[in-house]
Amino acid sequence: MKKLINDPNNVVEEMMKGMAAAHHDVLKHVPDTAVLTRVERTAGKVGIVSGGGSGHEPSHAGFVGKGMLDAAVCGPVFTSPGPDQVLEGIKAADSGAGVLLVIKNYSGDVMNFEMAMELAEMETITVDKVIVNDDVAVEDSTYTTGRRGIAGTVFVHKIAGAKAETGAPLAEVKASAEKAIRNVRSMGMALSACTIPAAGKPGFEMAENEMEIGMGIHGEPGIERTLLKTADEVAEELISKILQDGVHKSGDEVAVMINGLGSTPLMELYILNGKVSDILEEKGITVYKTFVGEYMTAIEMAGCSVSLLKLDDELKELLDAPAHTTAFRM
Amino acid sequence: MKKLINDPNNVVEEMMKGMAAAHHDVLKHVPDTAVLTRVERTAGKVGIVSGGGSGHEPSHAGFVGKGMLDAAVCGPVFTSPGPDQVLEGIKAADSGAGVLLVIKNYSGDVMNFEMAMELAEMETITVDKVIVNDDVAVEDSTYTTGRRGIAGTVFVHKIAGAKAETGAPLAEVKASAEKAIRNVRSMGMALSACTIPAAGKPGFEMAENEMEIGMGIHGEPGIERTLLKTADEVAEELISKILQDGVHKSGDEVAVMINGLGSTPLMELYILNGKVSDILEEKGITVYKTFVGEYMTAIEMAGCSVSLLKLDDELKELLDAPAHTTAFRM
Amino acid sequence: MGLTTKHIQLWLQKTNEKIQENKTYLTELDQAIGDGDHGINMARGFEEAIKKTAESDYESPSDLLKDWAMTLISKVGGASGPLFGTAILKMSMSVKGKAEINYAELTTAFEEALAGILQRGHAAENQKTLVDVWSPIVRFLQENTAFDSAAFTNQAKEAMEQTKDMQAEKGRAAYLKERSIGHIDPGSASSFYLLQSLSEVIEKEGVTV
Amino acid sequence: MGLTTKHIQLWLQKTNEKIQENKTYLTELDQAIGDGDHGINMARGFEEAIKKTAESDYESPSDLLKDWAMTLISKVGGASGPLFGTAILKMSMSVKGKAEINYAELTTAFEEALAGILQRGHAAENQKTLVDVWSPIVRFLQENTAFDSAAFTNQAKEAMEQTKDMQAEKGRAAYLKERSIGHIDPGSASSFYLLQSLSEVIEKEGVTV
Ligand SMILES: Nc1ncnc2c1ncn2[C@@H]1O[C@H](COP(=O)(O)OP(=O)(O)O)[C@@H](O)[C@H]1O
Ligand SMILES: Nc1ncnc2c1ncn2[C@@H]1O[C@H](COP(=O)(O)OP(=O)(O)O)[C@@H](O)[C@H]1O
Ligand SMILES: [Mg+2]
Ligand SMILES: [Mg+2]
Ligand SMILES: [Mg+2]
Ligand SMILES: [Mg+2]
Repeated sequence: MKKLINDPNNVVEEMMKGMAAAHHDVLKHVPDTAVLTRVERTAGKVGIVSGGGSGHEPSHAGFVGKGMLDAAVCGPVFTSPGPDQVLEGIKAADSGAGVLLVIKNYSGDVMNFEMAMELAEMETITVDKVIVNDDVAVEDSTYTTGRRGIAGTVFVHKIAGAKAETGAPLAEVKASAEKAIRNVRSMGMALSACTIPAAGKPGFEMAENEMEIGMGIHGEPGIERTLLKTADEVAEELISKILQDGVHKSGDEVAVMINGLGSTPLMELYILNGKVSDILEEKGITVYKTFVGEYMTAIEMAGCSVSLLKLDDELKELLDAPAHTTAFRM
Repeated sequence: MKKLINDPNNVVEEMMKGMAAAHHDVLKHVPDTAVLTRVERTAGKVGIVSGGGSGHEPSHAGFVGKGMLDAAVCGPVFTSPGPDQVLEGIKAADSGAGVLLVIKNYSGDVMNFEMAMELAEMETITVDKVIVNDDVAVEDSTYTTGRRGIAGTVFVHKIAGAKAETGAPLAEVKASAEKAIRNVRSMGMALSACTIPAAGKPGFEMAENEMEIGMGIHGEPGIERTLLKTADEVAEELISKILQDGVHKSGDEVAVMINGLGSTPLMELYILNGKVSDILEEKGITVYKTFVGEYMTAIEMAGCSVSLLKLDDELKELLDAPAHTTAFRM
Repeated sequence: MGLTTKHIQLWLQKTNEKIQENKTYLTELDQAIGDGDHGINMARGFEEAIKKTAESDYESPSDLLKDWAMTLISKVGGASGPLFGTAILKMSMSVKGKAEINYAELTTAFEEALAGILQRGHAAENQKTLVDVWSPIVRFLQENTAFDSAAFTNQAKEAMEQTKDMQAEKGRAAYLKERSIGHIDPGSASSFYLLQSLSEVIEKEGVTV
Repeated sequence: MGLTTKHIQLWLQKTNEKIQENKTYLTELDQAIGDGDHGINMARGFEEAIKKTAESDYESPSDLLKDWAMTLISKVGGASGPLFGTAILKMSMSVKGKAEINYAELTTAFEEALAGILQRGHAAENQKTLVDVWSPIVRFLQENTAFDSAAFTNQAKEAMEQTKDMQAEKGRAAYLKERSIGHIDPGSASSFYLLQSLSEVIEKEGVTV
């Protein structure tokens, strides 16, 4: 394992420290917790809290700030934080108007965040939740765990955060977040594995000529292990699977996110975007805005995901609203 | 070679296309050239042009936009563009008030940009240049090639761009850029090599337990090949070598850049920053602002660089001035 | 004499030992069909539970189980934190007020633990989760009237091994679909260590349940 | 008959062949002490020069050399683009107005090419750059009065090989300091191919210079 770290068991604490030190104008660490929270509070606003396992940087603390999250809870690498830490996040985000939790759909995250909601209710904080499940690589089924939440979650943060900033009540903020969730679909792929620092070796192996289509952000596989394809072929596969889901149709306007999983150069993401934008044009889908970069990573995995968010007037306005976070600026 | 590309010989063209498609509100491709230029022009302003070999994304096209560059010239991977393309950049950036070239100190870049200046003068465009050589890993000598320009160059873009935006004449813009160059020092290190697409294999090899201190952004080595060190030790080494140069002293205020070389997770960069900020505090150097992320990469190299820019009132104001580019926002 | 506070302490200690010893193995199981953190999560949580429970002298099994549970909930994280934490917490609630736990009480405690797991995880049997160890072990306790250490351990082991042939439908392994077959479920493996440890304590300490 | 337009065309073609054949070798030389793009750069530039010069019928060596030079300047990039481009451009200027080039004129053309390289690159001899091939070859031309193909090629080869033991002081290899010793300078290797090609054309075509 080759990492620029000190102690594999201490990476999250040290990251939070370095992050708070770098961005003390935007966020601060709540002492003795796994919580990074906004410096500049908007009073009487619904609080937005997200988080989960670490290793997805800039998710989620990079989206803490005006117009997006009020608090991010940073669990151990790839491991949802416990309910006590989520509760700390809720407390940090609450200013009396209630708190919305944006949860990615993984068993662990859902259970821990739900337990935290129960704890918060005992402390008479009003809390509600939305669960993001944008990953079309996984079958949608109520019987199984269902779809995962991946990079499309960042759009949900943006929409929920912007709505909250308008002073809207919790129910409305939740409604906007749920609309974003209904409208966003994503799919990823990977060229290489990643190594959890405390594990010391890669989570899986991939041959020099292989890639995995449908890869999740923790190295969970998806659709198939195939031979290396070109960027154009990858773009075709990801987009066609997303469009098959039926949410995005000719005539629609969308926001696009080309998300790097950790070690994919920006150059490659832009090459992919060239093809994605051609395909969408061909399909009669108008691209309103494109975001290219690392938004939700899987430590140092090589690969990417593509997300499409269908827009209406409300979502456009919320997407365009100011956001002043360390990893997302509008 | 595992890359998300189509044709190794076409990566730069396809990247420019994907970039222009993604960010058509900020930048556009000048047809049949290697130039990406601003959409929104500030009339009568000194034009700022930078560029060089590609593979350093978001450098340099990611810094094209209001408050920074007017044009970026994208050469082949790790290869300075020829003077004809630099001339196209100069033409795109010129609006009558002259153009300043921000050149990184490499033989190839200096020669090609200087030849472009000669061509521009023949077309009666006023052009001047500054040469950035912030890398303390290399000996400073007028006899040899001298110090390399690395990530500190991004600060020079910011300062020169902000100064130009004030409407200052070319000489003053150049003076501010030169002050930034005098005040900025950087040093990098690497954990792994990178692969030029057209070369198809890594530029060098490094054992599983080795790192290189003083690595440049094209894989050129620097000070020493050593056994893997901790993030804290790396921070100590980079900062101590930077401070040895004598530019940054107790009582000074600085801007810090912790720059990822391509596949180093943000988590690791923040861990490094935690220590960097401790060391600077200890030395009595005040951190005014910290930038953490990928600013000037070496394709998919793992590693980082640290840059310190000493600030005075003018530089602070210019650093804080608005910048609306795809990779740097203020 | 039934299970006392001391025996619960020994149970925690023995489980911790097994978890720490098998941390890499558990992580490898999770690398095969999950995200490769299960051993790390359990090892972190149990280490903290040992530390936490060393701070106090506990008056009753319930008190000790409660601190054990709360530490797991807080420190394990992921899917296994809430599940193991809830299981132990439900046991704590079930044996409240008792100085010793007899066979019937132990059976009830396990029934409540399982109910807690099912409610928290929304999983059913045969979905390749730790439910596939906890459900058979509860049935086993219900079908007997006294604790047979060897048979109990055997039952737990068999149940764990049977998860190997299942296709996952809950938890991360579910994303693998058919590819999840052929690997033991990590949460079931650590459940086995927990149950085996209880069995060993009961046998070694001559507990009569 | 001295060097005509046709011979210059053959020179370009032969050099291109050698560059394309040795593209990987040149890149490997640059991987050892530079940034690993020299073969790629030269191959791209020479391929373009072949394409460009195929478009026209050239009246004189100078015209052909000029298009060759301009294409290198535009398409090679990096350090070698301006250097090889300038060298060929200076030759073009030096032989302007001539239909054929004799020995004295060739010598002058090489002198001017070297001057161009020195002015552009600010390098001196012994700094492990292509100057270490061009300088000795100019001296060799000056010291003789007629073109001896074998000796010319030998001189170029020897000069290239001598760069192996030098420590670089200009170009990227300079960053390696002592570690640059033991590797042939990539730009010197491609300079050798250029010179060897000229020598082969002169010999094969029976050019009298
Ligand atoms: N919904 C669920 N119900 C019951 N058990 C579950 C559920 N989801 C996951 N598990 C159990 O949790 C284990 C994984 O735990 P762990 O790796 O620590 O958490 P995570 O999956 O969050 O990384 C699985 O092996 C499985 O036994
Ligand atoms: N200042 C200089 N003067 C003369 N030759 C130089 C100079 N700098 C570099 N070179 C030559 O250029 C060669 C490298 O070319 P190339 O790899 O194509 O460019 P780059 O170094 O920009 O990647 C070196 O091997 C050396 O011969
Ligand atoms: Mg996990
Ligand atoms: Mg180069
Ligand atoms: Mg796991
Ligand atoms: Mg080179």
